[in-house]
Amino acid sequence: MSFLEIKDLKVHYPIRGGFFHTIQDYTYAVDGVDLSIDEGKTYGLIGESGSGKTTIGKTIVGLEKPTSGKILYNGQTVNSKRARKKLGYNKEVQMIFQDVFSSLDPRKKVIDIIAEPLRNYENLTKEEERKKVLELLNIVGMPGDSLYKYPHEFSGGQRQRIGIARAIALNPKLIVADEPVSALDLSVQAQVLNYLKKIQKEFNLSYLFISHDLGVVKHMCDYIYIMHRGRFVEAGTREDIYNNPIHIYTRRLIAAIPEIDVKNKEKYYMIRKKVEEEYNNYSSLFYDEDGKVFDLIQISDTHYVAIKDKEALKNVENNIA
Amino acid sequence: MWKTILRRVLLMIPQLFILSIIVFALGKAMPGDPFTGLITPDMDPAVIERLREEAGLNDPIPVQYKNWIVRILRDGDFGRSYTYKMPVTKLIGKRAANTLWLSLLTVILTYLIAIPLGIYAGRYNGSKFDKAVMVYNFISYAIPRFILGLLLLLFFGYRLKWVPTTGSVDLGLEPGTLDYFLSRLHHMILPAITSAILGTIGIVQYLRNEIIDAKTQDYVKTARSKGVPTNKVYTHHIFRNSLLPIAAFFGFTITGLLGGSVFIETIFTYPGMGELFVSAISSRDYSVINSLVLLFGFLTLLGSLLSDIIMTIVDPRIRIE
Amino acid sequence: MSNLEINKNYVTPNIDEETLKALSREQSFWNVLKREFKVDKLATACLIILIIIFAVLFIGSALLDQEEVMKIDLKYKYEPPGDKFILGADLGGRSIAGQLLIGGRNSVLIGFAVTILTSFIGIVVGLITGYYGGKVDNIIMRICDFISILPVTLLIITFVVVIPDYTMWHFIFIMSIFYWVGMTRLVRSKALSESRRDYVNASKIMGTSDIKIMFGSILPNISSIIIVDLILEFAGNIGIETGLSFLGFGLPPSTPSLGTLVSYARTPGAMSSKLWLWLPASLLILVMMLCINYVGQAVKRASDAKQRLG
Amino acid sequence: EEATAPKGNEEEKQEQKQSYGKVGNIELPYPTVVKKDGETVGGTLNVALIASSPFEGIFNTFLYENSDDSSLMQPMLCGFFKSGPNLEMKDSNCSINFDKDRKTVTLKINPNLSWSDGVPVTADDLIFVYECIGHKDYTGVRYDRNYMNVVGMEEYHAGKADTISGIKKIDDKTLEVTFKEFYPGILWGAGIPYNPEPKHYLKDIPLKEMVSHERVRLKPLSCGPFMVSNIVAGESVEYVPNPHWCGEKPQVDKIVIKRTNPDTIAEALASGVFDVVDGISISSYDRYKDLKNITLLSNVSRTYWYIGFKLGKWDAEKGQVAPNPNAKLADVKLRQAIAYAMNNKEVAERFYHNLRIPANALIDPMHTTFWNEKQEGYDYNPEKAKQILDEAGYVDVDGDGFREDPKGNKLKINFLSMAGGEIAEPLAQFYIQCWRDVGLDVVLQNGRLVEANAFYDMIAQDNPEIDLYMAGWSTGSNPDPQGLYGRYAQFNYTRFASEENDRLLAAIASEKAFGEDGYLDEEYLIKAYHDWQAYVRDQVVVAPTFYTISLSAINNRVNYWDLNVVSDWWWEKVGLLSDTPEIAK
Amino acid sequence: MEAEKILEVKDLHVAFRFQDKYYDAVDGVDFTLKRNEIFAIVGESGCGKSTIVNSIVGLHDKNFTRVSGEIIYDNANIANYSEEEFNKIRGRHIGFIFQDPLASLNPLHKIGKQIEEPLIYHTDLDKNQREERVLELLNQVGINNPKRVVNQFPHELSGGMRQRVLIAIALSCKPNIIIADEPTTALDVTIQAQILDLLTDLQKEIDAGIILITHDLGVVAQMADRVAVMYAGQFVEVANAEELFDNPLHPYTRSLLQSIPQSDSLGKDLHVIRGMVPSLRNLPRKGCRFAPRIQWIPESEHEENPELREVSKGHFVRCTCWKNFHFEDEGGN
Ligand SMILES: Nc1ncnc2c1ncn2[C@@H]1O[C@H](COP(=O)(O)OP(=O)(O)OP(=O)(O)O)[C@@H](O)[C@H]1O
Ligand SMILES: Nc1ncnc2c1ncn2[C@@H]1O[C@H](COP(=O)(O)OP(=O)(O)OP(=O)(O)O)[C@@H](O)[C@H]1O
Ligand SMILES: [Mg+2]
Ligand SMILES: [Mg+2]
Ligand code: NI
Repeated sequence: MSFLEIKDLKVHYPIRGGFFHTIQDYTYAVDGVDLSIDEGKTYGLIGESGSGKTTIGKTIVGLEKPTSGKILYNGQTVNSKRARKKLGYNKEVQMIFQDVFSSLDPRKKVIDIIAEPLRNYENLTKEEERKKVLELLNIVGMPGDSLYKYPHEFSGGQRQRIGIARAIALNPKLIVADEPVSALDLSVQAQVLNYLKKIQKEFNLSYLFISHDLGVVKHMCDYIYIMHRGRFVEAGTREDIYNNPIHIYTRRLIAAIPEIDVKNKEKYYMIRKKVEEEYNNYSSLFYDEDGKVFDLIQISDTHYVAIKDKEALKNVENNIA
Repeated sequence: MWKTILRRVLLMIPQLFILSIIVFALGKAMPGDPFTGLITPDMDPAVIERLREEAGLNDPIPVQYKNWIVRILRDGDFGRSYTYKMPVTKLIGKRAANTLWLSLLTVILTYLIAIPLGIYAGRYNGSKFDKAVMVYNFISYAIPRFILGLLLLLFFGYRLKWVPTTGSVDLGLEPGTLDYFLSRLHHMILPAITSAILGTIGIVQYLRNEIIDAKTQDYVKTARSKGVPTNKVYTHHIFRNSLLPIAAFFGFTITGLLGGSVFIETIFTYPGMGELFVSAISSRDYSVINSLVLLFGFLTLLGSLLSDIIMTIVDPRIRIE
Repeated sequence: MSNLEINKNYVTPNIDEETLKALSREQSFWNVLKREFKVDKLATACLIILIIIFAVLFIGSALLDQEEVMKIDLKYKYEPPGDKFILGADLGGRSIAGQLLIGGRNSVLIGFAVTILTSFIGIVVGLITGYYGGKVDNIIMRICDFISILPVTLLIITFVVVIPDYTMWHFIFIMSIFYWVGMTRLVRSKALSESRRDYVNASKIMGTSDIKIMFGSILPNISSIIIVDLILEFAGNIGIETGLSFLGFGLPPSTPSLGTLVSYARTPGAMSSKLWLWLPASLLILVMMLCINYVGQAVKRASDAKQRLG
Repeated sequence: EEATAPKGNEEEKQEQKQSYGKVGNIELPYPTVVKKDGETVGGTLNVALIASSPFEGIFNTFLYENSDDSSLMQPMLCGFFKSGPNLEMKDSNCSINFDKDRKTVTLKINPNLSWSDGVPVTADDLIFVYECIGHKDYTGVRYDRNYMNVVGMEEYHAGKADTISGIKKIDDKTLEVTFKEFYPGILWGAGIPYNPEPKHYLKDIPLKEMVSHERVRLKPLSCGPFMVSNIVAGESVEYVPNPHWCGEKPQVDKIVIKRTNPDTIAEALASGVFDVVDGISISSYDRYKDLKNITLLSNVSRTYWYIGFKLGKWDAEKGQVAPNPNAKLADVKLRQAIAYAMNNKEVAERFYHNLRIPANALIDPMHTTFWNEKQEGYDYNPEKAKQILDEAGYVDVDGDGFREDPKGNKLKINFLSMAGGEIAEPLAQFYIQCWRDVGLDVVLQNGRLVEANAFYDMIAQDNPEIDLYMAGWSTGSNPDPQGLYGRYAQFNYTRFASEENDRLLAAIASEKAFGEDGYLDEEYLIKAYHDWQAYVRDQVVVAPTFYTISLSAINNRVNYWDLNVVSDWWWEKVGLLSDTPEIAK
Repeated sequence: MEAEKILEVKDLHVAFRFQDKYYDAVDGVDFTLKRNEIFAIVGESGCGKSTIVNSIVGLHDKNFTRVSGEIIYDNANIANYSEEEFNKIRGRHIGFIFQDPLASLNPLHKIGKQIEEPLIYHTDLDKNQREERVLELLNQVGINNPKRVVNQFPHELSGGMRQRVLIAIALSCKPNIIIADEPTTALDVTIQAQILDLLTDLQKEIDAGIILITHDLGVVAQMADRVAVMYAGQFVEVANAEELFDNPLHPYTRSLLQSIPQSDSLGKDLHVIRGMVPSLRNLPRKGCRFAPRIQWIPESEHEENPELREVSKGHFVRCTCWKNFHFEDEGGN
């Protein structure tokens, strides 16, 4: 049951230049994507830097205006600020930011940070509010004495957990997690990922999990979208993507994962070289002359890939997979 | 780039236009008129009345404004100075040349003083030299311009007789000859030094901070890691980057000097624009006031344009297309 | 999912309110500032000197009767410092010391008022343009540009001439009209970058109103820079009318000020042989500026974690 | 040579008296003349022009307006006329004859006088001046009622005539001018050009462009001892002897006049930068008065200062003043009290080093004969002021320390004073204190001094707030007060008028001023002037405060300098006794 | 055949000054680097990795840093060389690649000039030769149109290109040692793979030893010959890459490996190391530094003054706690 649907979303940023900052051209940050989100599921969004992942996330929570396309929440458009307000949309969709540190107001204490959404939507007394904040801290495994500390007194992982506590304060249905762990060390990353999973189970949350680390995405997500140049190049379940990647870009991504397997070092090296070659050889099947990604074609119940046509698909299946 | 410069220049027109209205209205709001100063017992009041009539001062103010602006636009005629009995353009032209020369020399001296001071203070920050520079900075900040000017004039002009005490050039020299040029320089040097000493304050401070800042930049580390000799690291990597904001302020520095010229010119009896401005105000020499204000406004606009252009030239990150 | 359920799973941990408060105080700006002053003896000394100066100026001038001080007594024209007048007397036989107190107070008041007024306008306008950006920013910045091409001297002189009952407050007001632009520019540039930070985005997502974000989140975050600038501007504004006094368009003479006193230096001969006329005021300005500046530096360090000494 | 005009016995006496340092009963602090024997060495005479802004540099006697330019032209002028003891016109390089009955003036130019290009000065050069002033394109200030008084001038101005009918060239060197009315002002040169201008040199320049033409600005001709050799516009002028000068050969090789700033003049004198500083400002007096390398000269000037009372308004329709009998200060007793309350003596002594002299009348002491030195002024007498006020019913009824008017209404008097110089402000405060001491509630209008233009604007517009104001007049060579106190005078800023005043002023301007010889009847005029002085003293139309003594500083190497009005001195007589200026130790 | 040792670090201590006290950020590090070897240092952020390499090329601010111990390069101890002495080594014998390619390039200089700079100071090449060499280098690092790139400014290049430029700079004088401080952290995976492969290729060409710093164990596995695991200013385990990943001994190494999301961890919680990395000023100076984070291991299991000991050939471990280490949820034995 999708409660959130995104239809043909496009976000184009003007490139301004010159003295007057007039619009010279557009960055096609997001250029026509469809996405639907069910309750309690995690959706992965992977792609290279600058492919438009954050932009999608921001548009969903309402920080960016779509250039065209629709965002439907329970069937109703929430493109405008007013509509979002009316539907209580902002309560339901929250975000965890890529740059943890900058997403916490350095001048506010933890209690004020976590209580901010509560103050906006719920009329709690000071006492109730503090209790609630403590509960939230508890959920993300932070000690109670964090309450009156400032963000800079915490480690990266702890900060990220504060961000999570804030995001879940209003019991949202969806959290857009924009690279929540890519700035963190391994051990801390594990911590945060564990909490995200735990909370999901408890609150039946959905995540839109943005990352470029395929290992992490694999660990977290049920359904994965691969993004390139503002469009989806492949979408499917975890198994679809990892076991049967079709699109050359996906394949390249997977090949680039540094595996912890010292003995087969050479083998991986060869694979990378091979995929690289493939990428160069077959790109015309996956990108048109302008380098634009083709539309998605369904190849199984859950698996979609952006390819020129069915014929090309066969060609690819025979030659590569 | 030329196109944008042209556009910027065009944008000046409405700004100057509004400025012209404001300054005209203000001029008229000042009590008295250019002929108030003629009042003596010998003077026939009818003559003053006649002069007022001839000058159009008895017309309604909007009509006066219209006449003035039309004459400027149609004939390029900025009117005549009542006091100096000559076309304003000619009068201001001479004075402006004086002020601009003085400003130019001041700028050169300012940079000659400020840059080494700022650089050494920044490079060896915390050293005795740095502290001395800071003290110098404060003292020159607190000393009003005219006190410094008078002190220098009394000492170098009258006591030591190293420099002339009045005027801009010696008598009987042909413009264009070397002697003429040297004489001008001789007359300008003390006022320019005075101005420069005061002008260095901001620059020294700024440069020092910039250099301290630049020292910790990653690219400086890169340069060091390349084995670039320390002095070269400073000259090639730190200075240039630190000078950037100062270069950007160059345009403003010039206009700032024009604005501050009145004190220096008054003390050194140096006939320039600033001094002309103040005396024009006290004699209500409208056409001079108006034209000077427009000129100042224009130069300020030009200064900021110049700053922008310099900025784009020295900083490749900013592009004008 | 209700709140009740959360309660079941997670028991509120017991914590001591007082320790928490203590913890929170530890890192507050004031504490950091205190520590900064503790380390920086020079700044502390400056602060003390400043406090003393201000106290003397304000208490002293309150005790003095301005009319009495400004009373002409030709017997004491240019009386050098001595028994009758500690710091000597001016052309009208008026005590320089008295004028220094009153003038110092006036100048400090002017500096303070101008700083406050310009900053107030500057902060509000700067925050709005920086936060909203786009068209709002464009329009306001054009207005700022325009104000900066106005010939301030002329306009001030004109106002001085045009306003009939010209007092210190007019002066403050006029100055403020022109000088808010600088602060606006500063606040705008900071607000511009600050409002792109994710914590602002976070607040937006959580439905916090724009006004609250501007004044509750962005302002506190840029406050340290503003405070530093305020302090330095204050130092600059103390001597703000010296130049105008020099040209004869400063404050009305019934309002003594440091500017007027410093301008006495122009009296022929005062420069070398009647030092008492202008030197005390000049020194007062210098000392105040120096002190304010060092205090400002300490504040600056406190506000920038990278530069902290303590 | 016979260039200088003959002088009467009387004048010689006058000169002697002045050189001893006394004008009327005013003791001059310094001599008026310095004259030293000794060989002169040529050299360059450095003269200061004290001016706060660059000079305009219009070297033309009918176009210039500014006194700086007038100073700059001095070495180039030939002393076309000389001044009598009352500054009236006397023969010099041009002799002048008044014919009261024919209403003509005959001017006869010294036949040896010629321009610096060798062309002789002729009557045409004077006609040229008339024609320029009367020309319809003339935008200067000299086309006034005095010139319109020349027969045919207005027709010429209107373009109805090609020549001015009242001007007749008798021969190359002689000119006769006929006036419509022949009033005493003509004795002081009303409607007579003080100097010729070289017609041959300027006639081809359209009048409109003349003022900015280089022949006026940069390369003027001279008929005096010196001529301009170099000019740096607005800054300095260099003069060399005029080879065609008809008088004595100048003693210096060069004169340089340089504009300088008043602030540093004492240092300039001490360091010998200037040999001559005329009209040196009083504010540096302390600094230069004891310099050993200079000599100070002094003389009275044509200035007097006063406290004015606003007594009415200007009625523009009728073109006359309209006194207001209900003006706050309409009561003459009140005005007397105000006058008595002012301690001018102390001001003169303390503020002005006695270089200002408490004034007793409205004629300046330079017009020595007309000025009634014996007239009693309102000397400082606060007791008398109080007594007068008490008698007139101005008493403090509500106990606030200030007097109310006879009806018991509050009496708050606004005092308007002009800004300028560092003395202005304490001076105004001092007067206010004086008045407050006798119980009059005087306050500074607007709480501050008013900038000069605004001041005159407010005074001229009869700003209703003004009750009292402080101002000064620098009178013209003609002492006739008509233009300042007459009923039809716009400059009568107090707006005082009375029939008696009209009558007394008319007496001064009456034809009776011409004596038997067609020249001025001194006895008659003295009486007329004294009568008027007494009347305005009694009425306290204004309360005169000071006369001014002007000072000049001369370096000890200068051999001859003379501040007397009636004197033989001219620029060619100035010499230098050494090559280098004397410098203060 | 034993490869030639090109760098030897012995008992290196690097201390930073806070107020008036110095705190060791690197606390007794020893290692050697051999020709043609890739030596990786892994560890959490802040454990002192960069501090080590910065002291090898003398990039620390001498006013705030104290370096002691020996860094032997070319038979000389360079640890306390002056800036001038370092300048002879840096760029010529040791190349350095930084983490943030944008910040590490001077924004005002053209790419060509920046690559050329070390050649000016370290070689006798004339201008033309230098230009040729620059183009050659750009070719080597896989930039397609070097002629154009030399005239571009850093901001005009993509992140991957910039990193290549940095590599070109580091390689310009064919150094013996290349230090790569997290060269790919700022890049995404595909670019990362390209850059790392490039680095390996080039290394082989010039026979250099590489010190590679990273916190990505995957990168280590794919690149390194030998690995040092660092914790709180000390090496806790040093071994050949294969050995380390096959047979990790130190509790910290094992915990790290455990916390990587892997196929078999699907559906399970990831392993988390309890507690936090102590900050520099609160570092325990005595005892096993990792002990606070594995509190279920009794204190007696740790050494009092833990040292790095060779447990098998080429495999060093600090402290004895590894012998009895088990994960918390595994239960003791
Ligand atoms: N506010 C903006 N104005 C203009 N362009 C923008 C803006 N935000 C993003 N872009 C551009 O849009 C494109 C997509 O950016 P986005 O941040 O969505 O990428 P991303 O996939 O999240 O990358 P990363 O992995 O680096 O976070 C980029 O080319 C970026 O430069
Ligand atoms: N210049 C310095 N002054 C003071 N302390 C420093 C300085 N540089 C580093 N430190 C401290 O030394 C410790 C080690 O820092 P270092 O940069 O070597 O860590 P790192 O392992 O490279 O971490 P990262 O992976 O984040 O780069 C840290 O605690 C750091 O805060
Ligand atoms: Mg992103
Ligand atoms: Mg590091
Ligand atoms: Ni241990």
